Amino acid sequence: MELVLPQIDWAPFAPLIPVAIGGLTTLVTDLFLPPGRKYLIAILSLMAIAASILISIGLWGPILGSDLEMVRYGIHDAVVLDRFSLFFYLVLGLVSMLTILLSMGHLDTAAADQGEYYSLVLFSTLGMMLMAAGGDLIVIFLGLETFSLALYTLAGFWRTDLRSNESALKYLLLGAFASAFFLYGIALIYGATGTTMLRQIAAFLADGHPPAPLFMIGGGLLLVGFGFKIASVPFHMWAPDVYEGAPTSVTAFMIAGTKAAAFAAFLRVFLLALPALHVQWSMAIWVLAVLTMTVGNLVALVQDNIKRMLAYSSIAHAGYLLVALVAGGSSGVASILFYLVAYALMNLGAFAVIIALQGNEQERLLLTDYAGLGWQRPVLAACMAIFMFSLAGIPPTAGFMGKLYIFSAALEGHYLGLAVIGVLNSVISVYFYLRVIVIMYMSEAASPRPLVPASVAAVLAVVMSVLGTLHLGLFPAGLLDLARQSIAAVAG
Amino acid sequence: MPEGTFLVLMVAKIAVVFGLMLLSVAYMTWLERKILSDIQVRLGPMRVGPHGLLQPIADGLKLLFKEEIVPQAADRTLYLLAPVLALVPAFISFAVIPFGDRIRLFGQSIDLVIADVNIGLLYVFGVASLGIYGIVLGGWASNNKYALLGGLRASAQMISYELSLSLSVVGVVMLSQSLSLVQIVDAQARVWFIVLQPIGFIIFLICAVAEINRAPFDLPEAETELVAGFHVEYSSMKFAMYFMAEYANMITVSAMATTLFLGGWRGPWLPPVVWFLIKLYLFIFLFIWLRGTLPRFRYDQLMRFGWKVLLPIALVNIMVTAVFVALR
Amino acid sequence: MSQAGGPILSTLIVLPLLGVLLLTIVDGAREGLIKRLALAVSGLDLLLSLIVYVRFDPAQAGMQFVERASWIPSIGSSYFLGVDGISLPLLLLTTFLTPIAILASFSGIASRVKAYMICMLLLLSGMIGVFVALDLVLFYVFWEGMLIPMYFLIGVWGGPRRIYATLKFVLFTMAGSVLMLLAMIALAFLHQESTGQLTFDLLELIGGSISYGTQLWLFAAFGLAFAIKVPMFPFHTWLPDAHVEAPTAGSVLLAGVLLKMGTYGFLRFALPLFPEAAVAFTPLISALAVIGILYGALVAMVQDDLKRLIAYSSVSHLGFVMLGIFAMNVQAVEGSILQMVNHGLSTGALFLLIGMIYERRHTRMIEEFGGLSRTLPRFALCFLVVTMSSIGLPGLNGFVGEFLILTGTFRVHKGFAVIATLGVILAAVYMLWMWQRVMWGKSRRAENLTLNDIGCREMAILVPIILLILWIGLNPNPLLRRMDASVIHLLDGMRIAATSEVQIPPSPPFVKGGWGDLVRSAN
Amino acid sequence: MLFSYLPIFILILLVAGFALATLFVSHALGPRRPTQAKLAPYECGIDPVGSARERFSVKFYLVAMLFIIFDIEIVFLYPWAVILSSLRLFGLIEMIVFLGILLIGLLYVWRRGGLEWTT
Amino acid sequence: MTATVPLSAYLILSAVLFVIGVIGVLIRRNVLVIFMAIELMLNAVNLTFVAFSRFLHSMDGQIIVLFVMAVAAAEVAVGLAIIIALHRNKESLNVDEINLLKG
Repeated sequence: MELVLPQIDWAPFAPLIPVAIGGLTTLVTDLFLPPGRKYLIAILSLMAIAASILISIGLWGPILGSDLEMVRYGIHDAVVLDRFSLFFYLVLGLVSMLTILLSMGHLDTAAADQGEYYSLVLFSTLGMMLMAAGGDLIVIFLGLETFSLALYTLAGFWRTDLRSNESALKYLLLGAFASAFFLYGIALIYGATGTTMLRQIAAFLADGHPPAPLFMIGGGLLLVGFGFKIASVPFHMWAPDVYEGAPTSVTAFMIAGTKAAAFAAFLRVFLLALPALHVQWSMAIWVLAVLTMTVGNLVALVQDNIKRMLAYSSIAHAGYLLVALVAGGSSGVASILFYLVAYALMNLGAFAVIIALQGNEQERLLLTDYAGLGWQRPVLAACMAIFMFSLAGIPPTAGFMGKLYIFSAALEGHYLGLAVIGVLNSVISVYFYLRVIVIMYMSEAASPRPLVPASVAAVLAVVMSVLGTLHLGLFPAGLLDLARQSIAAVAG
Repeated sequence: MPEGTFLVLMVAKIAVVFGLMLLSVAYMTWLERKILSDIQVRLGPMRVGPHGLLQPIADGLKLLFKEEIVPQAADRTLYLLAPVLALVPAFISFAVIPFGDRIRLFGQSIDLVIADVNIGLLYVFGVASLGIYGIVLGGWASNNKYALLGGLRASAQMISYELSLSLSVVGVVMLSQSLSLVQIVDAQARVWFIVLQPIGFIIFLICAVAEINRAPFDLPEAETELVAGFHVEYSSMKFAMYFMAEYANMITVSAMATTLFLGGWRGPWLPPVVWFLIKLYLFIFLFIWLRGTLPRFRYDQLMRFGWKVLLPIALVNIMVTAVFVALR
Repeated sequence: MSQAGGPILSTLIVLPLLGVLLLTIVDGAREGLIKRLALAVSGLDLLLSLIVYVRFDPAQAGMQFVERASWIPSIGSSYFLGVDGISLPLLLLTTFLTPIAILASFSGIASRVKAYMICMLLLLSGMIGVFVALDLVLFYVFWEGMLIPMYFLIGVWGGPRRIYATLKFVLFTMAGSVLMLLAMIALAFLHQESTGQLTFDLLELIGGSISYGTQLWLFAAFGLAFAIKVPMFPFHTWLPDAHVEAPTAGSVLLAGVLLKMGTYGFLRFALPLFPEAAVAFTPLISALAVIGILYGALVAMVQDDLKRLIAYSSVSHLGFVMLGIFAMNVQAVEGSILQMVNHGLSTGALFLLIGMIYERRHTRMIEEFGGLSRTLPRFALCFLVVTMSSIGLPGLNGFVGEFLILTGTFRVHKGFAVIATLGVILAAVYMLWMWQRVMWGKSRRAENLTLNDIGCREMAILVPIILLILWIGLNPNPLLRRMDASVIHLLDGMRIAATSEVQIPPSPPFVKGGWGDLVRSAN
Repeated sequence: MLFSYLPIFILILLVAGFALATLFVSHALGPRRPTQAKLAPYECGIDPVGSARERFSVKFYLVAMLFIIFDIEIVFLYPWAVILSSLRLFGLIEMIVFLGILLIGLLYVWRRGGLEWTT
Repeated sequence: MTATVPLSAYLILSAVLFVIGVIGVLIRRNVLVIFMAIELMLNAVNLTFVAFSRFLHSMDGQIIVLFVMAVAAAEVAVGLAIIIALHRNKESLNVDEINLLKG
């Protein structure tokens, strides 16, 4: 048998490697560190992420050159290096970095095993990055599973807490269930086209092969799989329970990271491999978008646990992102990229505030627990208020700019109805976001909450997020340009 | 070769091998008792036939006529099925092992192997590990504390040692570049793999003993701790089936050790089949000898040995071998 | 940069923000310092805006003090500021009322002074931004962003039902404005389709060729947002709640400035962008305006809470403004702009006065008072002047505005003008009746007899407003002259844009001159 | 391909038939005189205490989990081993990375006490 | 002797297995059984891959199956760990009783 060894281009893997090594190193280092020095593990993982970010930045200009549509491939199509991948490497790096920062205050004495935690965060980041950069459906699946498996474990990280257990179990069962659909979709597409590489699928379809029924069903199953991962209605039922039960820092990571990774892959598959199904997909996603926004916002109205409220809010935000996906075009795609960054910043920021307020004490997550906080902890509360305004889409915040782009993309694509439903939804959402502020500033605490000294790292995460949120709200042009450059290779 | 002839030959081969296996199993019980008694300086079975030679037949008949007991609390279906599940894999895993060179008989060229499949090695491992279901299900279905614990111990032990077992032969695969047992034997034409893979061989041997639950790894049926382990509730032919499975497994692992490390049927002067049988029985003797000599492990020692000693050594062995193979 | 030596408009916006930064680092316990700092910053802003007023060139119709910088090039939005005769009066109104509101809060706000002052300064910045932004996205950012400080002002320092009121205020405003946002985006894309250039520049977008049918939709979206803010008749329900619950300064700015954003929006955006649709909507809007005038007046009449009464009177007064705007001739429109300022001054002053009495008696119920003119003579005098201004007594500012509006409207919609006149009479009825019940007669409560009259600080708050009321009433021309060119430009632009099927009424010859000329020209 | 498995299928049928037949014969020939004591679970002659289906040491699960992971790694080793001679250095490096990660996993489990049977 | 089994037979079989798995997940209440049903779904997909691989004369499908198996194994390991953790804190494996988080 003649063996042809694959040509390997290492550049596409370069940003992944520090994360992988970091994941392994933290795991091992933890074993040999004395108890007093466990904080070094968090530092180590931050360094790994920083290295990955630096490499990504380095790849952006010098390696990819000035041609925006420049693409390089790893082993075959397994991992694609283009600006789209790099953008998501950076976003995920940011998410991961903020997660680590806000975890540092959360974990100290929570009887948690530091090494495992940070290692799992890094592996999960690795999976997300792989998913975002995968040029082959199987690699995307592997990325998805890598981060999902790590997240299942992280969700159940508080082993003695029944709610955490339950969260992990539900996430696992429904996540694995969804993965099976996703995989079946891949299998059918493989059967219909003879390949799982996105480029070759596109080439196959462009070759004049009409999409066979098998292919259509496969595409539909992929949609179901993605729908689960981004928590779009009607595939959202896992999200609130999982987000509520998981440790707060993990919830933050899941909400921000999963969505970015899933949308990255979603976009790549949608734009690169399945343009043939554009009409059918658009119709389906139109419906999903409307359902997702509406259900997410309406149910969020009646929540009184802040994590659960943010969970439903994240569902609603998936709906806005789907609006942009339907809108398509370079504006639509760019607006998704922009929105994902804004979304990550404001969500991570909000969770960082929650963590900074509760430290590692027993979780106090009812909205009523926040009564009077505006005056007890003015700075943190002000930051929380900014995140809430941003989530509600009120200027001058990142959330507003994100929505502006999304809805202008929808109008550009002549989806007026969708845009109208979207903005009306965002008005509904104002109510429950402002409720948090009402409680913080406008109601008195029945029993004043004991002050927990906020951890420096969590506060750092809050500050970074606030600055980011405001910066994007005031000067969005830079990131938007970056997003537009990033999609050149994907959306053409 | 005409299809009819082929079929006849095939069925004949199967029948002969199966018959011989049954016979061997029966007489290995006698052999074991004899050797053990020699080791312990006593006579062993002497009454039935000369030197007790008919003892196995008497035992068989006795078991056949024994009362069949199905405990009240047992899961009846599984309880009946479990011994079959133990027996079948034990007997069919031999199918891919070549027991001699190609011979000519009645003008036909005959491979002395029931089936030469290209993944023979995987087949043996796959089928042999099915046997664990017979044991664990039997232990569970009996609904007896000793049986359950015996079944669990058996499964934990077997899966622990199966890792090192599988890893120990990776070196052989690297050297022979094939998973077919026939080709692995062919690859040893010049030098037996025991020479190139001594560590692999030792690990294989240790794991093999553990896999078939023989002393000193016979914890699942340790009389002193668990009465009789997983088959405490079994009687009559169902009990016999577990017994037969154990001895058939002994034959299989001995044959595997022969094939993988001792050049299979290869050897000077004597006919190949004879060489094969000699080597095979050498191992069987070794197993019996071990039983007569070594005390039983404690369970934690056993698990620690498997995970902390054998597994790392096996992994290192693979790496070292790989370096040689890749850079050769 | 037309005349000024520096980016004066940006400075106006940024200065309060710098003040906010300064306040954040001041220790919250040093309330006196915080109050004085906030006052100083807003006073500085007032001085700056006076420079704008002085340097403003009345002869120029276009935008002055223009600042333009690249902001979000990829969607065609830029940082674009400017002032013309329409926005100048409102800009001045804003910078004038804010220091007064801050000063008025010195005694009314007892808790969380630092946060309060931060909100006031943020609000100031936002309000200025709304009036000077000439880019649609930028305008929207200020328009919505300004909600945040107002939300806190009502929600934190407001009355007992403040949470309900503040949420209602925000949700109503948001509900209208998000559709406006969509309309803005749609407008930009339509403009791009016809010209190939994506822009949110207001001046570029004016005069674009948008089909009549589309104009109707877009106008409706813009109109809804502005109408809620004004508030026009069916959308007014948030206003009484917000006013009643807001702290004094909040009410002052809400009535004085925020409501004007709606009417300003119509003038600045809805009319010039969609002239044909504006004409088509005129009957509807005029009718609603008249209904608002009468409804507001009638409802005000039966209120027993002073603040609620003033709140409903605002509905009525802003009905006049809307009526004037949609008369679309120079008198009426200038009258409307002037009336915006007038309403800001008189209603602001009324809220301040009510705040002062509330600080003394902790009630606003009319029935609680009576005979105050004896115990509080200075207070009563100020109240009288302001009430008269609100009614429209000749010689005071209210008269000029209403007179111009009514005469202007009379030319084009006689019926509406006549009915609206009824509103003037009703206004006199409810205001005077209220004044009578509060100031004259027997005191119904013993506490009323021992109240202290207003002191120096409070006089310092009221006197500037009263002076301005008198000044505008006696000599409105400096303000009107600055509006002329821009208003004529606006109406001409609409006339050019309109096709033959819709008619913008021709302007009558406009006579420049003193107060007498003004009256003559109206006849 | 499939054809070479035919003998195995025949053998399976044969062995299974033999096993079932034996069961049946012993069932037919053996006597049946059940008594209560005979049918009770055997616990060294005393009355059984409690159910046999109670919880057992969590260590068994741990072993099962570790086994699954390592076993699957071995699945990857076999195809690699077969063609290592052709893969040369490339294959060697790939697998050293792979096994290195596996070893780190083993080390982790070891240090964490996952391999201790006694606690 | 090598009768060819048509591709459709494999596909229908795997589809049926997949659907059985789906139904198992949806109607069974025991966590372990649900878990097994999910594994059944994955293996049904594996069957599809192998069938297509054979039909298309492409090795990809079979290699993918290896990946899927590894993933499934990892899923099992993680799943078992989670189930054990849950079982230690709450002695039930019935999903209807695992409802601390309101659904």
